[in-house]
Amino acid sequence: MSTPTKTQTETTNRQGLARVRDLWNDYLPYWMITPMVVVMVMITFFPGAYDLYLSLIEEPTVNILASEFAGLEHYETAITRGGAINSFAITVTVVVSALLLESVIGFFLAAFVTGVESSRLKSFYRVLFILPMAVAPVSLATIGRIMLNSEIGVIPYVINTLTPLTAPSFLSDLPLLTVILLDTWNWTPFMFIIFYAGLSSVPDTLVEASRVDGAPLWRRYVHVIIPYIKPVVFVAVLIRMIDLFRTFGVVYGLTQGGPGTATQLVSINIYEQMFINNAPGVAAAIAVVYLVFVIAIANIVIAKVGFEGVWD
Amino acid sequence: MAAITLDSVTKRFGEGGDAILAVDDVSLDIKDGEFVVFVGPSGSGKSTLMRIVAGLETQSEGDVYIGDTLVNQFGPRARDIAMVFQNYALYPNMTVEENMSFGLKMSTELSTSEIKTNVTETAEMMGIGDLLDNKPGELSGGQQQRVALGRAIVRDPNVFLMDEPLSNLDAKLRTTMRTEINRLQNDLDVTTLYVTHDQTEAMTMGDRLVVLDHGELQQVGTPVDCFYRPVNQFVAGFIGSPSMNFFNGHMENTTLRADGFDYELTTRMQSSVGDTDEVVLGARPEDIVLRDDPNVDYEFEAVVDVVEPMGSIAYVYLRPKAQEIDQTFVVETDGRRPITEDEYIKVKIPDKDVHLFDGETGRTIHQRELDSEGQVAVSEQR
Amino acid sequence: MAAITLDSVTKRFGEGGDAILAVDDVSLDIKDGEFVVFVGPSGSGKSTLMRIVAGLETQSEGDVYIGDTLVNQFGPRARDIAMVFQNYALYPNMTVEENMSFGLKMSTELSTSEIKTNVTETAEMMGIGDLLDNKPGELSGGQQQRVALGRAIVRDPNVFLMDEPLSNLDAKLRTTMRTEINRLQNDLDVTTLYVTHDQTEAMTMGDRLVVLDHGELQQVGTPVDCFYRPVNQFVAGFIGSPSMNFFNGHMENTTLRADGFDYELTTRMQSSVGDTDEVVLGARPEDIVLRDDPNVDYEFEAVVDVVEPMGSIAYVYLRPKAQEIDQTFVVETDGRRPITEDEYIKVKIPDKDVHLFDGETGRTIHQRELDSEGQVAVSEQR
Amino acid sequence: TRGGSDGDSGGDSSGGSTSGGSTTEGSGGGDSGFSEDLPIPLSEYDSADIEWQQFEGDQINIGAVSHPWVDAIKPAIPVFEELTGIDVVWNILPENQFRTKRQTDVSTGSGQFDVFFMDQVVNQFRNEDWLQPLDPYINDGSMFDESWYDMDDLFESSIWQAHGGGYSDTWTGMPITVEVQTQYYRQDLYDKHGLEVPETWQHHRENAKVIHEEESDIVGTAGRGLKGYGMNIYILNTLLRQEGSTLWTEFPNDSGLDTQGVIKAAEYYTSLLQDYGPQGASSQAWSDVQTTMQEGRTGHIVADANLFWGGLTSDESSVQDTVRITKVPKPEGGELNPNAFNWQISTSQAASNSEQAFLFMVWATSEPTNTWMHTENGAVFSVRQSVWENDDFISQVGEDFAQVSLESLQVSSPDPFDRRYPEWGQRYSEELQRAIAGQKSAEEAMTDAAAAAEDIYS
Amino acid sequence: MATADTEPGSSQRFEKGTRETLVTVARHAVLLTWSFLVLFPLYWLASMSLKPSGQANSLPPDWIFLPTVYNYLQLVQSSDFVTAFANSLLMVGASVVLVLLIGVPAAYVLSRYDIPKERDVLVWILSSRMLPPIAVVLPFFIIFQEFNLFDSKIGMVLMYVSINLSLVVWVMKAFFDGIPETLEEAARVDGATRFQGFLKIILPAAKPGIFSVAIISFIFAWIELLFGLVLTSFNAVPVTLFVYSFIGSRSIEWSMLAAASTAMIIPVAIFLIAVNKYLAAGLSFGVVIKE
Ligand SMILES: Nc1ncnc2c1ncn2[C@@H]1O[C@H](COP(=O)(O)OP(=O)(O)OP(=O)(O)O)[C@@H](O)[C@H]1O
Ligand SMILES: Nc1ncnc2c1ncn2[C@@H]1O[C@H](COP(=O)(O)OP(=O)(O)OP(=O)(O)O)[C@@H](O)[C@H]1O
Ligand SMILES: [Mg+2]
Ligand SMILES: [Mg+2]
Repeated sequence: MSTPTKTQTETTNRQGLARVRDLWNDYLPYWMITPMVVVMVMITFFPGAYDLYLSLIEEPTVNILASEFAGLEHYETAITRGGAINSFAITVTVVVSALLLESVIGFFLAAFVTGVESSRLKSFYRVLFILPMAVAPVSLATIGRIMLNSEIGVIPYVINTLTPLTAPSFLSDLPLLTVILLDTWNWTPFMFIIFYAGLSSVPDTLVEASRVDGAPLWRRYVHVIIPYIKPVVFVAVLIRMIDLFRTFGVVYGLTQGGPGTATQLVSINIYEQMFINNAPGVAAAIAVVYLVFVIAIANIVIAKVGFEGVWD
Repeated sequence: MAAITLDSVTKRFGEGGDAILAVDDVSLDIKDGEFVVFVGPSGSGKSTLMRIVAGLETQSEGDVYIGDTLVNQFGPRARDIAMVFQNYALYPNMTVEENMSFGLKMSTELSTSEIKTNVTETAEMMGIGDLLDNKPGELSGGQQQRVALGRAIVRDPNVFLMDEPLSNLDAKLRTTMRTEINRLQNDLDVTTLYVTHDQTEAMTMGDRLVVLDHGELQQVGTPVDCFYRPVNQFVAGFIGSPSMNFFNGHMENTTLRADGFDYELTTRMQSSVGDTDEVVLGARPEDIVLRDDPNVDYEFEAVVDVVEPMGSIAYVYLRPKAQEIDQTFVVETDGRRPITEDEYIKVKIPDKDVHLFDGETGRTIHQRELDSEGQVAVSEQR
Repeated sequence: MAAITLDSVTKRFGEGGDAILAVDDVSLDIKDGEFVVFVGPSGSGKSTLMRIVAGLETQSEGDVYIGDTLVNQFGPRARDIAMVFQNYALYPNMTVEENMSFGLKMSTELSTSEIKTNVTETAEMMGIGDLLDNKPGELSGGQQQRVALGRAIVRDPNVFLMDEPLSNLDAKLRTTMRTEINRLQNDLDVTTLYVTHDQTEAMTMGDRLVVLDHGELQQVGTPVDCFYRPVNQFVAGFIGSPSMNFFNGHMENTTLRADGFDYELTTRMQSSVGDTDEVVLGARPEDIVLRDDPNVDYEFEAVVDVVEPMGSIAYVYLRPKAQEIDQTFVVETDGRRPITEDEYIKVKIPDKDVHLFDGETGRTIHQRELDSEGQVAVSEQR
Repeated sequence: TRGGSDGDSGGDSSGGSTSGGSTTEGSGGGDSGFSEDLPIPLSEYDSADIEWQQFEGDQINIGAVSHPWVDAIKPAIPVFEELTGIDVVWNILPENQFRTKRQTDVSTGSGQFDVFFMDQVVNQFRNEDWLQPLDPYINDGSMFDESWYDMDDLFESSIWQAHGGGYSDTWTGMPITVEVQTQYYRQDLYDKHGLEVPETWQHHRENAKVIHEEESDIVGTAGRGLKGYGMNIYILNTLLRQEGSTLWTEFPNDSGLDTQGVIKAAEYYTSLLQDYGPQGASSQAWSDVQTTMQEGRTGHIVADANLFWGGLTSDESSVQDTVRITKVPKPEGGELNPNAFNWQISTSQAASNSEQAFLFMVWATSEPTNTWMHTENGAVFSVRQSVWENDDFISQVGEDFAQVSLESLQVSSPDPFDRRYPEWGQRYSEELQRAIAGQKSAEEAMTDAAAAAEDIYS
Repeated sequence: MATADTEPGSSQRFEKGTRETLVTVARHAVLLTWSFLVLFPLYWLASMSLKPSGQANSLPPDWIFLPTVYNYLQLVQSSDFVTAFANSLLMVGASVVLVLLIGVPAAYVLSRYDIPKERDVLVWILSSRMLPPIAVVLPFFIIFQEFNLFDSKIGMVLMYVSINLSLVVWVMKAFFDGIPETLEEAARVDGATRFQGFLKIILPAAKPGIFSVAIISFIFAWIELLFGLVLTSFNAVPVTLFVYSFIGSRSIEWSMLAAASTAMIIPVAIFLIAVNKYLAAGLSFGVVIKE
């Protein structure tokens, strides 16, 4: 009844269910990863190729083969009058500042909530801090607009009446800051929730060891805890960065990219090229450049930080 | 560095009726610079007590003082301790060097190069000098344990807490490390609490032994004290390996009727026993004598159950011939003495080596006699 | 159940020049039902070898057979083994009961109630019966280790692999567990590989000892064999506690000139030595004799460095009086023998107990004599 | 008085959802055969020489914005379904979302919308050949009866706009609604400060100044400042025309945006909003303007859709009793020439049911349907003059509103939406927004706008 | 060495114990502040939804008012809202299940097996969420038309899966990376197949990660707008689009908009409360893992 013989006999006359089970186990990684790869192939290659194609032809036509090659004309347009460079700069500003704010606030919140003793209070914070993410962009933009309105908005009202400060006109004078702060309000939960989950998987022993080693609280975080959850922190920041790069809904609803083009993010630019200017080629050109840009940034970030886990 | 005082420390895990009493009303004074070894069966609360001293666990009741300061409210950092965790608790994402440097970086003002020197030296001493760049995951169990030990001893804290720091090392390394720890402790004169399951370590390393059982303090005393003068049957059985043999019996006049043999009490014993009825006789394996010569006096005959040869000595497991239940006792004999299983053999329990315990409470009612040297040892170490 | 054959197994960690050779060309035949104990210093590759047998690590070179089947390509599941991990590797999110049941659920067809019965019984045996509903995080170190052990022995596999399964238990429990494991292994007749650092376990539990150093096989043989007939200085020093004492010296005619004393070789020794120049003399602590009476013959005088009282025995650390460097050797004596530090004492190394080793290669060139019983023991166990 | 957006705020509007189509008005085209149940008797359509039943059993899909027109016509849909046997399915979205969806639909040639709302992008769409010209259908005797339909009843400007604002020779769609700019002010404040109803821009500014300075929580005036081709420039275009300027003095070489008239208009508008408008005026959309007035925080709305009237006088408005409507101001000695905006409904080349769609257009814009919507169902945006003169209608909406609207409509002049209007309009509105936000002078802004606009056509 | 801090020094160190209390106070201050910042807009939204329309925007705000559920009654009575809401729940719920089914095993493989060019593969996966939806909606529209997925619930479920897949794979890979392999080894030695080890050992250990991505995926899909707008027309219209219906051409129904927006938060809140405890139930490694 030794296993080897068991295995042998099994290999010789397996049938039916056992066979299926073996196939399943023997090629397990393939079964597990294939559905993801299939979906990914579907959702990446066609849209990417389509945008590339659009960016290189004169006018979209029904017959793809008949389309006229336009060279880099759309790319040129994107830069000269498409405002591509301006919108890239604005996008990078928003990404960098919002990412910083959201990461830092998200991390502190997660760390602080982890440290709350009462489990009820903890649950309360946990639920509450995630909720802003659940506000639909349309609601946030529309109701946010009215709440921020200098004359009839409740936020300037509260600032003016309850604090010694005078409320600025958020959307006219501080549009970029407003957009960044609103995004922070909206998306810090994303960082919070992932950081929180990461923090709660830090083994107690690790924390105990560092306490015994005499590390003060902040150094425990800097030297022990953050390195330990680095993969999770890294992933959260990277994904949030990528999402920030393509932010659209709330900002468009809030400012439509204005005043002027002060908050014209790349995504808004693409939208305008496509749906206002009816210039799909230019929109696609911006999208292609942008995609290359973001992939490059992601690669740089990955190379610089790396996502090797603790156990690697 | 610092004396440690535990005052009626109790630790319960969990709430209400389900609570587990891990440490039960322990009071203990540890002198500045003393080396105290904690022993006790698995789950007796040794680690918990250590963690309370470290400030990692808060006692449910009682006070902990380090020096003259009540430290109940202080975290480990403020207590300035170094600890070897039973489970090592290495930082998985740091190299060995970083693991060992961390405490120094955090708790001292040493420069990077000083730290590096210290760490390298300690690592060399521990035989892990060429593993400095490895991550803990790439080390063998014993190597990890040495890193954990090194991480603690590279520091110069108020108190050392070591929770079975040598359990995964081989005998040779263990001996070396034991010596190193002793040397270091002598040099630095740091108060040290040390948990071990190893009889040798328990007997040789500490100034005092603390014997715990079920969270309760059983005996505090020098190793020799605990060995020769156990306060109760538990301590007698726990200290010494193999354990002391116990024979339960009841008194009939001056005779202890045990299962399998009768034992005639000496006068001194009789006076110790008084009118206790249930009495347990204890004798250490190395004290019991096996007689080949059937003519000399002996207590009873026994049959050999198992023989465990140990090189120079052997452990012989025997069963009294007349015994009703199947219970063996063990005798240490010369390893080259020819003994075969199922052989009958005469057994003598020397009167002077006999301990007697109250069969109900386990309290020691009669201690063995000590020859003069033993007496010196006991009184000296006291 | 199954024999295990290792054929030139080598394991390297890492690539190229930095690679660590954890197991170096090990070939080994383990018979069906045999109990083999692996010993070796920390980092010598014991765990790695076990993990290779388990199928958790793939050897860099060589073949592993279980029974007659080449299992190189098989995962642990197909090999049907049960293993106690050195680091326990309990499932943190399962209770003790779930931890112990998991293997049965995965590898057998037993009903839930049968599993429950088995698990409860085993847990009772391990003394963790009332911890069944606890999570590993709530257990003491020793309790966790017992869960790890219980998780393995509750099963009925082809092979048991136990990596230091008793290291965190106290002496008493250890004895009990040792007996249980032996009993179980006898009952089930399961091939067992067992890693330990404990001399007692090494000497008493296994049919054969496998001694490893730096990943290389040093000696495979019965415990008594390895103790009395070590093939080289490493094994001689590693087996037995405290270790054998070694005195380096060089030959001058028939005299070994060691540091601190001269030793006159017997004729038999002389023929063993031949024209080897550098020779190491080895003598076990329990064999060296201390002479109080200055008239009888003795090898040399020595000064007492440290005395370690161990209850019934004591270890005395001595330095040959005439020695130039500061190196001690250890002698086991009666614990009640009066010895004080710095005292001078005469030392005798009985000729019959002397081992000689080649000073350069470490190979044994002369084995001690055995009295008839020892010879019986060695030949019997072979 | 019932205003235009009444229908929007009432309970019935929640049916105006995106998914309205399949569920709400599937009022069973075929089976509800009893004409007594119908809001408009079928006989009203009998006199038309049109083969109503020729597409019986078909279905049309209408893409619409959430506009009161939808609410107003929905109850009458069973009439159409009964009349023609064509099922109607709706797809209703807010403007921005609708634009995205409409463009996706027509540009990919998917043609799901048989009928869809059409606005400023009409020439852009026409230029891409996406729109189906209606002339072939109008000329088809079985589908259109010119005399019954009475084209002359439509406002001139609406017909003009349906022809691509002069850029098209053919009908691009049928106008369904028209809204015209009017001015709003607060009678109570006028009484308090003794102000006169302003007829000129200068007068408006002076009144705004008085209110702005005398009232603590009320600003002088409010107006759209947000960018977007339908936002701030929709107001400015009125001003500049009244200054005597025109856009595209020489199409496509000279946008005319940097002429003195335009700059003067821009200066007037920006300084008006900066001096007496709300803080952050540059970010105000029509909804902010409206809400500001509703909440009683402004003395005027400088110029905006007459359709605000409903919202401003509804229960939700805190100024419902004191707000007044009047025509937009004109320049000193200039002409009244307010901006107007028409929604039309069009059909696309890709749509599979363009003919059925045309029947719907005819029915929906016909006199009986239109009149019923305005007299019976709260609509206030008729493109037919007759309705504005209808006494029932006037009594419902109030004399002020009807009269101001009609007079304004009669002289109104919609913007010409050339094919790249969305693009250059967007740039122009961005520049104007910058000027309102004070980032640029009006002159600079308009010069830049001109350059951008001309660049687009270069 | 450090004799200086034996007696005097140590008492100095002890005083630092008070700093821990300071930290606690600061912590609560921060948490309360953020709670306020989070709650205020949410409160305002909810209060708008409980006011009659005319009162929704009035200033000074009616801090105290008689709440009315009229707006909600309107919502619930509108069969369209109920349909869209149910649609969304169904589609989003299904998509979360599906995306976890597809993404979590894939993440496991990426974490545990040697994948050739792993970094490129990961970046490729990530690239699926790099382009703004606006830039990919047209190609998707074309695909949907081609495969008859337009306006189908299945199509929307797939769409939601596609927007969340990269997130699930990446985040879960990170979490799996943090779970030591010894645990699985133990399971395999216990006779579990790799898959069983994954199911019974790794998944429970990764619970906080799984529930976090589940929540995030749910929310991402739940508030998704553009794809819902372009890729549906009647049958699969999500509730986000419904919220828009209160933004009219010339008027906005503030109270109804607020009510619908608030109603949209409720399922998320319920979901959150339901899985709340799992978010925290991390690996209590306790004293098990020695590395
Ligand atoms: N994953 C790994 N990567 C690199 N080196 C390793 C790894 N695992 C083990 N080693 C090295 O291989 C050698 C043998 O390790 P192994 O764990 O087999 O030792 P061991 O005999 O079990 O020691 P111990 O008694 O301390 O447990 C050690 O030097 C160790 O550092
Ligand atoms: N976190 C905990 N929750 C509940 N019970 C616990 C916890 N930690 C320890 N215990 C219990 O407290 C008792 C004492 O545990 P402790 O770890 O102090 O034992 P120990 O003496 O160190 O044992 P060992 O020698 O096995 O390490 C044990 O019964 C253990 O089960
Ligand atoms: Mg312990
Ligand atoms: Mg090992």
